[in-house]
Amino acid sequence: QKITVRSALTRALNEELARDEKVILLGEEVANYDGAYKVSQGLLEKYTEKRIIDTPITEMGFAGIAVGAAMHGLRPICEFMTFNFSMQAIDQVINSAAKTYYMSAGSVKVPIVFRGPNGAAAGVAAQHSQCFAAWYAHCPGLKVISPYSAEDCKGLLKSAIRDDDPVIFLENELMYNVTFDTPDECLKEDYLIPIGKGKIEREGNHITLVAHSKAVSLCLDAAEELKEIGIEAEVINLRTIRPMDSEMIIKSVKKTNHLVTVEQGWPQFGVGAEICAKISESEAFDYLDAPVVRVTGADVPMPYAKSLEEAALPRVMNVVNSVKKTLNIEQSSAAGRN
Amino acid sequence: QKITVRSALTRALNEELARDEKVILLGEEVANYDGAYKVSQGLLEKYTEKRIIDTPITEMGFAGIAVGAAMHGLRPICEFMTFNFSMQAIDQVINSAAKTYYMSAGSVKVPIVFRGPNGAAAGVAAQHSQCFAAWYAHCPGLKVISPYSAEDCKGLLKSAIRDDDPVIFLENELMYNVTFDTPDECLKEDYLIPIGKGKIEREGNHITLVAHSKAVSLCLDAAEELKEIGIEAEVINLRTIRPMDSEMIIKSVKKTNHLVTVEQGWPQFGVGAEICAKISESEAFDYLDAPVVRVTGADVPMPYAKSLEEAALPRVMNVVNSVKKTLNIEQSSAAGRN
Amino acid sequence: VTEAKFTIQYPYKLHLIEEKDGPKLDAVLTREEGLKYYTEMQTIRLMERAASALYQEKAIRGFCHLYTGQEGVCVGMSASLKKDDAVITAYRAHGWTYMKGSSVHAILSELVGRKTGVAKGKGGSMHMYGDQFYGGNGIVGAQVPLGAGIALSQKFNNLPNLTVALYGDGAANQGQVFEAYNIAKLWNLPCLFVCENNGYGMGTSIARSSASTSYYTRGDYIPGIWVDGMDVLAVRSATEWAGEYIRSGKGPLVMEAGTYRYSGHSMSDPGTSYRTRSEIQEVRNTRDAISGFKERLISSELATAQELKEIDSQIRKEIEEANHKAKSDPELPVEETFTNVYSSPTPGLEIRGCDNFTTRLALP
Amino acid sequence: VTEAKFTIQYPYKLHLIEEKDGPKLDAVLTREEGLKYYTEMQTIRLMERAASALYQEKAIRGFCHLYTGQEGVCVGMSASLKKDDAVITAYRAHGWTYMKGSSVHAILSELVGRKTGVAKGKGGSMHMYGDQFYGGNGIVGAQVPLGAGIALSQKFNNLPNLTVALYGDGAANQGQVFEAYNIAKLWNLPCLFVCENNGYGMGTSIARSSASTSYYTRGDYIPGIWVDGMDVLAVRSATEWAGEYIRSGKGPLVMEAGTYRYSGHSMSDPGTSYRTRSEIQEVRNTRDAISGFKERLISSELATAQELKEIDSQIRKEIEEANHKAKSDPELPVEETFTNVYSSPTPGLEIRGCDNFTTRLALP
Ligand SMILES: Cc1ncc(C[n+]2csc(CCOP(=O)(O)OP(=O)(O)O)c2C)c(N)n1
Ligand SMILES: Cc1ncc(C[n+]2csc(CCOP(=O)(O)OP(=O)(O)O)c2C)c(N)n1
Ligand SMILES: [Mg+2]
Ligand SMILES: [Mg+2]
Repeated sequence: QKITVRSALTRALNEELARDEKVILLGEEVANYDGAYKVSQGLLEKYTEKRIIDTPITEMGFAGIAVGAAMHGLRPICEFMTFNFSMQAIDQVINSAAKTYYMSAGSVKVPIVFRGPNGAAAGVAAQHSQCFAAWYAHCPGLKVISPYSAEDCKGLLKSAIRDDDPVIFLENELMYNVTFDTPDECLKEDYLIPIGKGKIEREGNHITLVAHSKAVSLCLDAAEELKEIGIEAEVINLRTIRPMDSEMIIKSVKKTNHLVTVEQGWPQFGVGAEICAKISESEAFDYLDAPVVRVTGADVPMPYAKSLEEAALPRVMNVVNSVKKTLNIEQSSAAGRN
Repeated sequence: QKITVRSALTRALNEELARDEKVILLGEEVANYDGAYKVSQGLLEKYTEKRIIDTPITEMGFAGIAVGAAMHGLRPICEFMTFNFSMQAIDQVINSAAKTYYMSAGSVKVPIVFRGPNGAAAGVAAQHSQCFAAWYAHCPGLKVISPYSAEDCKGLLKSAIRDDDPVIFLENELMYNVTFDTPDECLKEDYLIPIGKGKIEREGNHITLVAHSKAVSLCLDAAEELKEIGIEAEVINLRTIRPMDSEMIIKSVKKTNHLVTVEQGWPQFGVGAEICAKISESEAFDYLDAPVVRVTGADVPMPYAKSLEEAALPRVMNVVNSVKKTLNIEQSSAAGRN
Repeated sequence: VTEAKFTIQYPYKLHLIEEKDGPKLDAVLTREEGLKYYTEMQTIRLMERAASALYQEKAIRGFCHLYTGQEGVCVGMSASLKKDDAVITAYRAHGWTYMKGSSVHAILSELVGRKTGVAKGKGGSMHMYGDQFYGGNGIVGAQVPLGAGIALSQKFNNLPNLTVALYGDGAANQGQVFEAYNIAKLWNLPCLFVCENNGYGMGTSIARSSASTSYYTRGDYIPGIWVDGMDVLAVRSATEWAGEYIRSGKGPLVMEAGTYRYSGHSMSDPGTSYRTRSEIQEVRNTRDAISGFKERLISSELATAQELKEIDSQIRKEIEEANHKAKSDPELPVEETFTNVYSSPTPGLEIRGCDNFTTRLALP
Repeated sequence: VTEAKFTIQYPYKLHLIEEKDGPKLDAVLTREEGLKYYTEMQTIRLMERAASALYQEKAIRGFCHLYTGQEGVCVGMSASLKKDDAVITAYRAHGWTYMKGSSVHAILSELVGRKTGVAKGKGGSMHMYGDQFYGGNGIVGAQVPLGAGIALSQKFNNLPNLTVALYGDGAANQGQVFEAYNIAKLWNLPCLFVCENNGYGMGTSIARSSASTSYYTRGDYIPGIWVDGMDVLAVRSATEWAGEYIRSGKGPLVMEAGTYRYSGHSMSDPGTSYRTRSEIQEVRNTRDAISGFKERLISSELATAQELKEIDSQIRKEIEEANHKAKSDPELPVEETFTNVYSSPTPGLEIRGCDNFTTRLALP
């Protein structure tokens, strides 16, 4: 069945709202407006304003309220219109949500999901394009999910909502309209994807590409291109950033002996860095025939102009070139170009 | 001359306040109370309340005000009583301070320093112990300094205040009272340490230890212990986290062929991860005789109880054991113990 | 006729200010001023129309928030502000960018991301700057403490200036606004907080976002004034009064300007699911800042319909030219992606591109 | 005598409430109640004295914020709250932890980091929890939205309960407090916002932190009440009235309790550089909650001085025992550093210790 990422998210929300009446959805424009990106379409009508709740534009306040409600036993899904705005509320996410179970030695649970689009959209410039995967994944107490496909969204959002710990669920605006051919099985109500497990989106023997969110499609496109020159890339969709499925990466690297990480966020202290370190510290290190390299967004705030924005985001070319370098294959003349 | 880290900071503030009347210091308790940790002792008296300014406990508000003042030409030093509280203001730090110069294509400068104690203190539990080095260093537009010694504090805080870009200056409460024998030269008014350069605190040939802030002392202690079994560790004090002095690390690794990173913050997506990745992507990789490993804080929110807190923070033992593993030297029976 | 006197239609509402101390209800308008305000308001409206068209033809990317309907506020206020007074606003910034001195061309060029834009195409619709104009800020509420900070610097330097910090009715609930109020009052900052109440924050009406919709009173201990934002003369008078108050050292004020936005929240919002078309039409017919002012100019004989028509076509022409020019201007060279990250990069700093083999020297 | 009637000394101040609708000025106190309140206040005071001593002997680490001086607030409020009403406060939490049902032993044990502590030694002074007691929160202001969220859940579940969200005079300026006010009013949440005004936020007096020090009016559109926090009976009456108001579905209230802290802000603050010793002494002599109440009990003959003395020594004894027991209790085993990170860890999850060779299975 062909469904969009948006629809997968809406279905997941709908099913979990139906399943457990302690689940509520709150955020800016989630109710009357059906969500700024229409992810909560139709939910207000079905679940009434008691459970689908529009908030004022006060992230610190409503995120704190959501966390408090979770402490008291509700299971809130707190939408940030985009994760950029979660910075206003990040103290509540980290200090109140992530740390309370520990500080209370297990007596206060915080079953909450923070969700919304993360990372770069198109033409929205520096303040609306930040990727928060590495920031949140740095923090113990949180689980951090960054889905790629419709299947991921459906199976993982449901798992997130049922989870008893605070979960950060990083969507991608540019993926909402993307359609995925999704097995019927994945659309069943009891289909869950376990948090903490990656997925091999494509098998290959020559090199491993690890990515999350939209960057997975970049890897798949690169793999197609690489196939033409006889390189079979294995593409791992991380799905969860914390806890990360290092086993899957390690296993793959043991097979392919080469690794390139791919993400849209900033390079330094990002997701790729952690993967490098994990590999360095694992038995996979000895299997590496070349050092791990990263493909990432450029190390700049996001510019608005189209050609600059393009230069600030990773393209297939960056992946292909990095793979070639890693495999020590002569670079095309495009190499090093922006 | 023996001076404490606190005194080095106070002197730096005093000299820069004297040098440039556009410099102001604002934050909670910085004026009348001389600073919660007495870092601004005596400054109110000398520079009056026009320039040493107590604020209400409203981090988002006063940080935003400081950034606005910087945009208009003042050079504010904005103190966070501890960096934990900077989370309330982090949107202003990232979206307003770090990105504006870029968004305005160079027309609006933001010469501001955000400073205060960062990371774990003693017995202050989960909400007051977070290290923000990796978070801030993830973000282009910021410069991030994490000094270790009195000399570092003096020379780098002065450079930070004179810098035209937003600088994050991460102090450490447990270091304030620590005394360093400091060359007279470093105490001169025109002594500056360049941002972006590390310092070799101890030379050695067998292994490189890279650390920042208090963790540098851990490395120096470990180096002493290692010396006894014939291992000469080179200890690099990073001083600046962004931009990082990778050249210095690379050069050292080329010599020692071994690297252990040491920090007090959380392990995943931390400073050590970025160093691993930088090495992996550099020519130093080929010089490594063993994979890089990290010594870090434990991957947990900080517990209060003493023995648990000890287990959550890296000790000399962790460094020594990691070095031994890296050098493939038999572990003492202490290995793996907590 | 070279001068006429008008009485404001909707009286000011005052908070902690006695009526006798408030602004006067009559305003004298010269012909010159009248033509100027008319031209300014009309320029902004037609510039936004051009922006709308550019967005439709996909020349503008991302978000684009039009100021259409709110022209009376920025034109009326600017009439009473001094050139060196500072202004800071949110993402609905085109009108204010124009009033703070940028040309229509520079604005449209920014909208289409060209190097001749106010921010050379790096900022886009939401991030425009100018002389004593501090943006163009995309995060709801953040510009308010920033504005108070600019005022702190003005006061520090003993300047005779004030800062106007603008925010919407939705933003008015942001905690940092209250933090800024508190500090501005404690420190007696020359800050004019201005809530442009256009009835909605995105799809949420004021009644659903705000427990009190009397935004001019929400500074609590800060005196406030409500002014009809659709009456450019009332706005001018209120701002003049506010300027005198603040410049005399009395500290901050809160001003609420009652206004309306005709378009959707941004170009991607049709703007009709949360309000009726007739509501929009009603405002257009009865309160529109430009038609109202036009009528006043004509009925008072400060100008003739013909004159105004000519002004209109002159503006149209200028905007057409600016539009054309903007579209044919180039984007910045791609290397400029890597400039302006730091104003003083550390020596030799290389900025990493999207892979390990693409780095550039950091340039200020 | 088994019952006596008292009139409050400092009348309530009301905001958006008519005097006739406010709480009554007289309170009837039974002997039993009197002894209970006295015992509770005295227990808290002496427990804090023990805490202070433990800190001096370095058995308590880090921060330790004493509640000494403010006992009238938590005891008076608790007298009118229902057992299942929720409470959330900041780091100055010992008194409230006790009133929400934890023993002195569990509190002192937490203070010294032992496994018998309310949070098994993981939380320490600032992070204590209990039945319908949500901490013990270390970040100034954060507990206020959290409290409103608890109230949201109470309302969602149609519980007959309310939430008390407490904050200091310094915290009262935090933006998120105003965001919580706005939402609580819009959504009509059963939330009682309580500002414990003890005159200082750390070293900053209210006049230097707050543009308005009438904290009970700062909810603007939310009705408010000021009560003498040093008068346990006034606090009890005000809380009873507030409870009725809120439980009847009228929405949130703001209560300011005027009180004082005798100690420094935390144990490391001598507390004398920003106020005079005579100011402290004056409060102790003229407004102290416990001595005032003691006098009332004696003069009304609800109790004799001798009885109260006996209670005192009984409390002393109990605290001494609790203290002794706490100090001899063990800390958690060190492996517990790695538990409670997640309540439902993913299967097989290993948590990393301080190096790559030290990992532990994650346990809930
Ligand atoms: C902190 C934050 N939250 C959410 C948004 C998304 N957003 C942009 S504009 C807007 C509505 C603001 O309404 P208002 O303040 O009334 O201003 P107006 O758009 O009417 O001019 C929202 C929710 C944002 N930019 N920043
Ligand atoms: C966001 C934040 N900023 C600063 C601090 C440091 N701090 C802890 S308590 C305190 C003073 C709070 O005063 P008040 O709200 O009056 O409460 P009181 O201590 O008087 O009970 C400060 C500044 C903090 N914990 N959190
Ligand atoms: Mg609006
Ligand atoms: Mg206080």
